[in-house]
Amino acid sequence: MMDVGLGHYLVVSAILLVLGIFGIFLNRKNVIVILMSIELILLAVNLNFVAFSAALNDLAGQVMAMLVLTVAAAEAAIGLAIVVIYFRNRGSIQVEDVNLMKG
Amino acid sequence: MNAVANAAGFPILSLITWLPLVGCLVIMMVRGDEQTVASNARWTALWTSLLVLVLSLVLWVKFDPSDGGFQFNEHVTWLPEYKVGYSMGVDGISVLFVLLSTVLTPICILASWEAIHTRVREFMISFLILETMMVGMFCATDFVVFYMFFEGVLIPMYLIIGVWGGPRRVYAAVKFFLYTLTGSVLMLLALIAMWVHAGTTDIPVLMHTMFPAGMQNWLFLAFFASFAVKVPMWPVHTWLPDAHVEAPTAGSVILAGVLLKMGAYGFLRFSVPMLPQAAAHFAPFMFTLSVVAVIYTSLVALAQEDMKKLIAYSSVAHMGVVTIGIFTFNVQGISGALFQMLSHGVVSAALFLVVGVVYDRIHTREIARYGGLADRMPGYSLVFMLFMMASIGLPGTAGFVGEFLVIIGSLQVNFWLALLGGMGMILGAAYMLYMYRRVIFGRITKDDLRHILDLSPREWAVFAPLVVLTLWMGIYPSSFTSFFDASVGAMVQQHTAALAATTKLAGIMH
Amino acid sequence: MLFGIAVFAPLAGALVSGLLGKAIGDKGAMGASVLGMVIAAICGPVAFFQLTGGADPAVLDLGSWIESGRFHVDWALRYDTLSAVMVAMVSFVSMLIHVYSIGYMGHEARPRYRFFAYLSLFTFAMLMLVTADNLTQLFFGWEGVGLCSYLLIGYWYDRPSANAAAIKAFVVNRVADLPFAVGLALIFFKFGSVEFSTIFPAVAQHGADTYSLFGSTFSAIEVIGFLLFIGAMGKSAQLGFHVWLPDAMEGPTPVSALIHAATMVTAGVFLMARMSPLMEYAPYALGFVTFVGASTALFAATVGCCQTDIKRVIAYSTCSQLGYMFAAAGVGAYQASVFHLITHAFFKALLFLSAGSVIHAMSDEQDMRKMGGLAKIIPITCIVMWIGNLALAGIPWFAGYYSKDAIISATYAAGTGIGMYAFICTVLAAFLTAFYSWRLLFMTFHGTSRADHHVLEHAHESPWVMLGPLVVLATGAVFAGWALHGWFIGSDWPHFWNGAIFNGPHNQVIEHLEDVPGWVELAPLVVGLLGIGVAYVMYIANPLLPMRLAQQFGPIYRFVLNKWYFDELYNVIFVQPAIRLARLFWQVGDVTIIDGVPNGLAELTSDGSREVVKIQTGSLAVYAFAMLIGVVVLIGIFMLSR
Amino acid sequence: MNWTLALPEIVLACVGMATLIFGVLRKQDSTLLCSMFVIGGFLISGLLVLTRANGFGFHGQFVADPFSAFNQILIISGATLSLILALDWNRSQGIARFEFPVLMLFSTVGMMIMAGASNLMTLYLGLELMSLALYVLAAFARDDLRSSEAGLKYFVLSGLASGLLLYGISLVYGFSGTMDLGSLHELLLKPESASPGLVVGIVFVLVGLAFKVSAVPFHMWTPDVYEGAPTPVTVFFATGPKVAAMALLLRVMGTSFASLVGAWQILVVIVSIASMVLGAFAAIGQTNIKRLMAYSSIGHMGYALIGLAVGTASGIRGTLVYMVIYVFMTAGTFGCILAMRRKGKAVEQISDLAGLATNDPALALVWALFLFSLAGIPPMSGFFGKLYIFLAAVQGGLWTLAIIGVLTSVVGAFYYIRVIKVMYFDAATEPFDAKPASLSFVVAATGLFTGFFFLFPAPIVAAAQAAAGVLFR
Amino acid sequence: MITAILFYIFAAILLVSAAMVVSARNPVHSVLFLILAFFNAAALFLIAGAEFLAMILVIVYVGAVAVLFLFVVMMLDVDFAQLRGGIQRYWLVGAAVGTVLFIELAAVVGGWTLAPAAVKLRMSPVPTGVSNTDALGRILYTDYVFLFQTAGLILMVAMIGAIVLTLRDRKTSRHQNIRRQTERTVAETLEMMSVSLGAGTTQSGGYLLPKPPEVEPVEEHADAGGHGHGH
Repeated sequence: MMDVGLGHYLVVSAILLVLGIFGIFLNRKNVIVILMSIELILLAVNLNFVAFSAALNDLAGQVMAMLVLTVAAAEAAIGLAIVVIYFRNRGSIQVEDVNLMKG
Repeated sequence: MNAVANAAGFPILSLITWLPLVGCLVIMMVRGDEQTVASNARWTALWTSLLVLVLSLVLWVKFDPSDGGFQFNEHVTWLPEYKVGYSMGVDGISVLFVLLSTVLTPICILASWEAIHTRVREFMISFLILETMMVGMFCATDFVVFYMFFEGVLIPMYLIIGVWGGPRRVYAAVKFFLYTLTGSVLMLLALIAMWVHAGTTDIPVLMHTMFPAGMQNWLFLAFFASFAVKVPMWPVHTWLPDAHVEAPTAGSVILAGVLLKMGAYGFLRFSVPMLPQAAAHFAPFMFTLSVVAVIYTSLVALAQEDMKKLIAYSSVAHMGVVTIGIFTFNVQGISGALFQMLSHGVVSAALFLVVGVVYDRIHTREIARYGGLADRMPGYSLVFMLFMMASIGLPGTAGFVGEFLVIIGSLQVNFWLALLGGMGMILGAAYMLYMYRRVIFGRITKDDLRHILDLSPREWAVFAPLVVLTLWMGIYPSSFTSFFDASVGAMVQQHTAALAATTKLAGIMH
Repeated sequence: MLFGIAVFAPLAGALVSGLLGKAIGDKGAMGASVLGMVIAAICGPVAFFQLTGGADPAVLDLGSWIESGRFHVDWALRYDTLSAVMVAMVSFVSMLIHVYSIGYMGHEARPRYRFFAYLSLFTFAMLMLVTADNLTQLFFGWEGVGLCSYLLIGYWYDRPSANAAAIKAFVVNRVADLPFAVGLALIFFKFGSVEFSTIFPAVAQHGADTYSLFGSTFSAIEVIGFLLFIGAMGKSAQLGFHVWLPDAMEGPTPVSALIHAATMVTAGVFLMARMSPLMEYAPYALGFVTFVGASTALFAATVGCCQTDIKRVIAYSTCSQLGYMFAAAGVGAYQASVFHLITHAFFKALLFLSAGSVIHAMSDEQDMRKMGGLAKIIPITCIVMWIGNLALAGIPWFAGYYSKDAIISATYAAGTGIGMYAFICTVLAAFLTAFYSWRLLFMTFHGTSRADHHVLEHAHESPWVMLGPLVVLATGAVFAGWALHGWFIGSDWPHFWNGAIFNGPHNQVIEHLEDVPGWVELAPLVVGLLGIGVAYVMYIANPLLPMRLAQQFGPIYRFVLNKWYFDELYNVIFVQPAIRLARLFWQVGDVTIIDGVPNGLAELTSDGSREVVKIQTGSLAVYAFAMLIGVVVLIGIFMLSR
Repeated sequence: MNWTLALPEIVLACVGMATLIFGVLRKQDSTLLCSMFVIGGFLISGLLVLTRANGFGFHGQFVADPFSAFNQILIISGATLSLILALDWNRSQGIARFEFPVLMLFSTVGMMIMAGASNLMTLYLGLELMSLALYVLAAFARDDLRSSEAGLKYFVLSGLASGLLLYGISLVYGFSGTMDLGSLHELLLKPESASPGLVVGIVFVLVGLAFKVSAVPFHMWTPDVYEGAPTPVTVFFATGPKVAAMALLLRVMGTSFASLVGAWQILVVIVSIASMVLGAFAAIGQTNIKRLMAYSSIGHMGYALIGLAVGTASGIRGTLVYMVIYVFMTAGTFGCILAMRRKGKAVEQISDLAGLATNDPALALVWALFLFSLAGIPPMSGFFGKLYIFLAAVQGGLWTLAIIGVLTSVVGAFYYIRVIKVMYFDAATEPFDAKPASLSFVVAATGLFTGFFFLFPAPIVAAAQAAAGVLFR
Repeated sequence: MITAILFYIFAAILLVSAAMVVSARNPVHSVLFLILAFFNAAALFLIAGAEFLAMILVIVYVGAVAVLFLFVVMMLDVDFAQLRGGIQRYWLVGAAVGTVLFIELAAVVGGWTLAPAAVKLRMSPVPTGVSNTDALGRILYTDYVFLFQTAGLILMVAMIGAIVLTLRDRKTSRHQNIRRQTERTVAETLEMMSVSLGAGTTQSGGYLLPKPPEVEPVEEHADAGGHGHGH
């Protein structure tokens, strides 16, 4: 690459991470958005790995990124399955309704 | 048992300690309807405890009073990585407490023969476990083993108070549990610190380990937290009246008879010999608390309306005398403290039994509900009188010797200590006589008292050994003091030597 | 050997009658108890005469008692003149009281074995006290008599007043016992022993020992002397500690006789005599002893003048006489004080038992205002009571004359300021003594009867089992002084006492007893006769005079009548504050503060717990936010700490 | 490349797949049989763990050493116990399906991989394998709202946590060039290599793992998930994953980042204190026994973390011993909780226990034993766990931790004895249903361990010693 | 230079779309923005030289995951009008904390320096003269086979999990039962009725056959469904 510095990647990734985290705890809408936020976080991580991989000239980062992609896909599947059954039981996927258990 | 070399020729201490658990197993195996189970549990418990008593009498006979060190030693490797062993042994200081425990247990079992009629099996099991824990604690010569027994006592006692206790039993049981636990966990830290510093938990070795002076102070405070609660010293005494009032008679007996001694025993076993400088440094503090305990709790006892509470407060005052004696660091003071512990073990236990007798009949401990019992219960009045007089330290009874020796010991430290510490003599007489008067004397005015019965043969059997002990200890105390004379002498000598060594060291430094 | 039997026979009697009383019945128990006392009353005096006959003093070792390091105490009986005299007197008088009690307690409804067991035990405790070979054993007897007095004063346990009096006696005694015990400890601290045989020879060497107290330094011996004397004050009901004594009248009359004559109250005087080798080196303590004794003598006599209860009058008279004894001991005339103790035992026992006979005759009436003119109905009682009062007032050739005069002379002979104070007090007291004695006699036996006619109908002379002891005691009251004064304070006293009482080299007071001016010797007699005369004027010649005087001097009268308000004072400064303090400590100290802290902590904990779990809202967003904060904080801490 | 080192995991995975096929093909209900297969697989795998050689395998990504063996055995034990407990429960609650044991098995494989990870990549994949199965297990009672909510919460928060963990791994990778734990250790021996990015990465890794052991403030999921998940799953949650994650924490922090102990120690101390305090205080007001146990486990993890905070061999050994004791007493306690059924319906309130001592003295006795053990009262095993931990803390001079630890254990004791109070002191209510044999077996076995650990502590302590020794070569 | 410009463009779009994912009111829009974000991320991967990953990202994510999201969003039939929009009440604090996190991260990653020893530690240095895909392929099945297999297990668990959670036999769901279908006879299927003029079948008792399979027998279903395979 490296016309673009590693720092740029890292900052983009950091912003993405923070956005993903915001998505988890600031949103009041629905749970699926939270799932998407998790995907964003993982994307940020992957961006990091790829960037480091390039900077270090080491393939391990890319292998890791690939594994993360796999896991992210699996997580998405499970996550959506859980959301589905939750919706079936609760009739809602509003974030604020997920509070049956507390205290 | 790879190292059993003792006078008895067999691991007698372990046997005494663990035999009650065998009794527990037997009781657990009993099957049948409730009546059968209850009756079998009672008899098994009684016979087990009597067997233990007989064994401990062997201990008494074979003990060599002239030896100030530990006897009947046993050692088994247990946690080799941490240099902790299962070590047992008794010296003059502990041997009599083993006996006290083994004597009081069958008495308690006998005393709860009819008083406990629900869940008898569990009660007897708890009691036998309690005996194991008490005896084990006095026998242990390894700190970790000691601590296990020391805290293990909480479990059966918590259940005894909580299951078979009075109306506020939950509050009392939880209070008892938390107070003592809070204290002992701090002791655990001290234990660990000593362990780390000395590399061993062997009590005889630790007794001869010099800890740095700064460390000693912290260790002392940690020990204090534990033992002061257990003694109990003012101002951490309030669990005791509650626990006593709510506990069933046998529970109160063992609580007053043995459990309170655990704290004072701890002071004697750990604080004084292992931390001589700190003990000397904190002695005025201990004296202050003890004197406050004596006067304050005696006064509080004066205001009580509940017999057990009154006796409980008197226990606090008496134990205050014990702590005064311990920290005088002279032979008379410490011997007096030991003797006071023994006599209090017998006398206050007996007093709780005395309360139990009328409680079983009328089901109240309120002093005002009684009066004029002397007419209907002359035998009871006599027994009550004897123990009351012993409690207020009448010469010729067990209570006098200890208190007197402590006065002698404490005067060697400070005049006011002796005088104020002796205030218990006066106030004790006041509250005890006041209670006795309101319970025994006067005219019978309450209807339910008109047909109250005097002591039954079983109750006589309960009191007889205590009466004998009380008088024996009062008239011929030498037969008891001789047991611990050598050990106390050695301890005082070592303490003095340790203090002298530091003074010399300080002298060199300057 | 006989000596030992004399001490332990009462114990045997007490145990048999007390423990087996139910089995062998009242009669059997009485028999056992009296038999024990008779044996003691034979052995005791015989042992005494053996000693005067030339037997050697000895120590009878019975076995070890308390051992702890250097502290070592044996059970042992000390057999010397002082203890032998006391044993003889105690066992003899007590035996008479036992016999008397058979009659006196005849009408008692409840089982009597208890009473006799207590009486015998009381005697035993007193005997242990006087025969002790060491201070600890003395303390055993000391406390033992305390216990027995408690039991006997409270014998009628269904009477609240009896119970209160019993507790008062015990507790007041305890207050004094504590300094005694501390003094004992101090002796051990200084001498390394509490055995007389070790202490006494060592006193001279320790004379210069000091002891720090109140921030200054005192002679150790003085401190010990003070502490022991405070103990003695309690037992002997000296000023300040006297409050229990009049109340002790709640017990049956024989008990009062026993307490006041033979046992208990004399213990303090005995202690002073016993400890004379030590007290001799404590001049300030002795001065204090004299002061207290003399003051008590006067104070009690004043109070005695206004009492209306027949037994209370005699009780205050005891108090007063004990003051005499202490005054004598304080000036160094221990012999005189013991002498007075012995003679006093006779006539005081006599007085009490006679009073008992009167009360018996009057169907348990004790108020003298409801008596009068009884001389005709109970003549023998009247006669013996006259004898007793003559002895008490020190009318020549009765027992009291020898001993009391010796004391008054001794106070004068001491030649010190405090001695002079004692002299004045005792002479004044002698006047009052005679006055209240005859006031008692006149109000009881003479003049017109003020009693209820029902009572009078039943009034009768006591049976011989009661009169017999009275007569014996009356004989003693007449002759004891005459018979014994040669031994006790006569010229041959060093030989008689044989070192049992020690007088320091500077202490010549006994030698100088005879050297006092004549008017000093005559003074007690004169004031005594004066007292009798005043009594006659006021209670026979002009019976209305007392009332008028009482009205005239209202405040003084009430002050004296109410015993100088000592009870009220103690109630205000000790009893009430103690009770209030007790409630304060309990309700405020224990319940509110000491329990409040952990309970409050528990409350705080559970409140805190409720607050903590409020964070746990169940909301995903909050959970995630918490994690985020965790991350930020951890990174922050990390970056800051780096 | 020595693949036999991973034989236990491989065999277990194969058993899992075989069981899956069997379950799919078999026409009747095959839950019991599948469970038996899986238990058999656990046993075989456990034996293999004990017998395998030590060394690194798969390009250094996997390690077999006493430390991993210790934890793997513990993980397998926990999983086996939970599975046995699940047998009867799932049937009675109508959620018995053969996928349950299979998922448990794969989750266990994931944990074993975690325990044997010598590379951050292995670590992550093991963790995810474990977590994915756990998400499903938590929501396994799919018709139960609470269960699905538990699954959802665990999923979302765990996703966030693994995201943070991954971010941390990426930073570590980026600033050091490697994800191999051994190499990282070598690298960090030179202090100048510890760039800020690397250490922040470590913090993220710590956070990710702390989430799994439910240490404060990453514990928030714990009470809800414990309460909502089917109880046998809760048992599983409380045992295996905690051990695996703790093992990773120990290995990562204790080995790779050992030389930076000065930097991360304060963080572990804070987390540990917060866990102990919250675990002690938050549990007091609980009325649901499972929730109570959740807070209890938070507190216990706080204690276990003390050993890590000390960072010495003694501390690690303490933590390992603590985990062993914790697993057995927790499994036992949950076994008792599983017995709380009335007419087939599970009850979870503490007040439902009233008078258990009269209705079922044996159960009450064992339960009391567990509770005393959890409270750390000798001679129960829980005391020894604390003893070793505090010993290490004192040796390491971490007095604050030790003092807070003992004090919170007193507060903790309060709520444990409150449960005992309900069982023993309160008046009896309706008795529970008869206990199935499998449950009695687990409770008895763990009860014996908990009650009599004090007799023979030496073997376990020695094993922990050996395991801890590996990290401090 | 041109790379840099492209980087900034893609990065900007990535971040904006990511923000839109989080903030869009309609979840469908969120999914679409997510897809956009993935595309741009793939472009960033390309710039960094990870071609294979870039492709995978597009194929797996855009092709599968995002579509799955969309599918679920649609399937759940959420009443979007009812969805409360907006953000948490404590958004300000949250945003502040997030910002702090970002600042901390930026401060750390901004100062990126490679540890000198790091180069030696690399696990799989990029071989020269080999395409990215080729290079990955060489190590993925050799050095990283353990991880690769583990990833496989993860996917399998995901599959089992998804099935176990969502497959259910509701009364309303219609299964094709092939055996029943093939084995049925005309007699069970066809019913001849004589219906009078102007009257419905109801009056004559209604159709008797075929009986709708209200509750299917369990074995039959297991037989047919084989636990969900083929759905």
